[in-house]
Amino acid sequence: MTVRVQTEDFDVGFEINQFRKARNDIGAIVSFVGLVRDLNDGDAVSQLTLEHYPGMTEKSLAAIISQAKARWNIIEALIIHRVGTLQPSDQIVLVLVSSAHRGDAFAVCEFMMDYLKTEAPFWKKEATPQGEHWVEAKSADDVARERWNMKK
Amino acid sequence: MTVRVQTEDFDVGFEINQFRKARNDIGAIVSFVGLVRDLNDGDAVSQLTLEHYPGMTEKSLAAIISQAKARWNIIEALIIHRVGTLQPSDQIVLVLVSSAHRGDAFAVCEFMMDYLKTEAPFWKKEATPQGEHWVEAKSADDVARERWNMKK
Amino acid sequence: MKIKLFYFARLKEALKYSTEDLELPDESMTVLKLKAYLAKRGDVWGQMLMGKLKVRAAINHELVDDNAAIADGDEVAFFPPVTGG
Amino acid sequence: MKIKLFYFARLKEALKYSTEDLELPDESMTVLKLKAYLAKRGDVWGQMLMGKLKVRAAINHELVDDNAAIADGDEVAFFPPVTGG
Repeated sequence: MTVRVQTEDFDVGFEINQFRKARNDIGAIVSFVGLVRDLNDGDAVSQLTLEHYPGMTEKSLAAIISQAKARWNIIEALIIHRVGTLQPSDQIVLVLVSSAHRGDAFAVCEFMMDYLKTEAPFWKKEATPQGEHWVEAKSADDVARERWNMKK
Repeated sequence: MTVRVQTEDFDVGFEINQFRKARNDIGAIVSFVGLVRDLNDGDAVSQLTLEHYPGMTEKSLAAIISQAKARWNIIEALIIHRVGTLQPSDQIVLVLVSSAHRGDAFAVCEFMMDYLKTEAPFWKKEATPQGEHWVEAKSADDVARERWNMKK
Repeated sequence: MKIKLFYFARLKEALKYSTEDLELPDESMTVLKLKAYLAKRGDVWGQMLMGKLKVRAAINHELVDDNAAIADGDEVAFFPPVTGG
Repeated sequence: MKIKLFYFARLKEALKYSTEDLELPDESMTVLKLKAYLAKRGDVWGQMLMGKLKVRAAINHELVDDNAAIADGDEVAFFPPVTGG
């Protein structure tokens, strides 16, 4: 169970191979990669800067993994979140989950993203032709997160 | 929308980068990788051989993608399925989906796997210490598929 | 009428056929009728096609059920439930 | 009591503070009381901490609500709703 906050890019294929090397009982690996979009809420985005709260970030991401492990059967989980300045199509975040069977891996990967979006202390600032502005939190993300309290 | 049936291995990181190169409006990429497990239904598995129905395979995978595109908003989808003889921890299948927002990418990736498991003409034969045998279809896979008929 | 037949996986192994060209009497033909026709070839054919095993069929690469009609020139395949992924 | 304060994102920019050490009167302190205390520093402090903007708080790296108690030595942070991922 690993958490990394870094400015460097990541390679999903490499991380999947690290999971595969460690053991032979993995049946399913699900990954989520979040990317910088060149358009957000109607604004052209030329650049994105990510700020975070060192110390709390790692703790909150580790807590998200712990909650997932308590609820589903998974083998391994990894979260990599980049900070600093990124361009459109750059990778921002990776959530990688392995399990014996696919249902658990899918559920945990989506669960972790929904929690990360609403609990992990990262903030995005967009550069647009109209200047820089902080990205507003979306109520859709709160809704996505609340689903997990209702599901068994 | 691409379908590949091949004996060669694949690299998820490479395929993700192909998606990213093509356009800058992708917000989410979800991948599923299925792997050979060294234990299946209690049997130690030393080797797995995958047979398929050339012609029908490609057509059924393309039909799965078409159904997903009609139902959700996705940007790109790729299915790679290997055939031939594989070892534990080898990659069997990749389903890769990109979309503007993560909800669609997660739903489509899982939908496509559930349909692939019950509709695409592949058959697995396992080599175990007790000899070779064909893998039995699982009713859990039919159940997983049926969920999509109930969901909105 | 003439059809092309394919067998896969467990069926292919047991029947020792992977493909064959078949000439059938010119009458209405369905998947179920074809299974019954082939089952007359002998024990293993009956066991594999009309026995306890689930058998799936495809006509021209589309999954079909037992009532599906078969026409001249069709490609028909028999195989166990799929187990890919 | 002494606490350490952190501000992030929009708050950090507006308040022109990223961190500070603060000595507070030795009485029961909550997140809401601390916000009100800081709001007295001036217009921008009031707007950012007690205005229309949603402000989240963390004590010692845990998300908390307005009623959470603050103790001597705590690390307290104020920031907007998170937007990572």
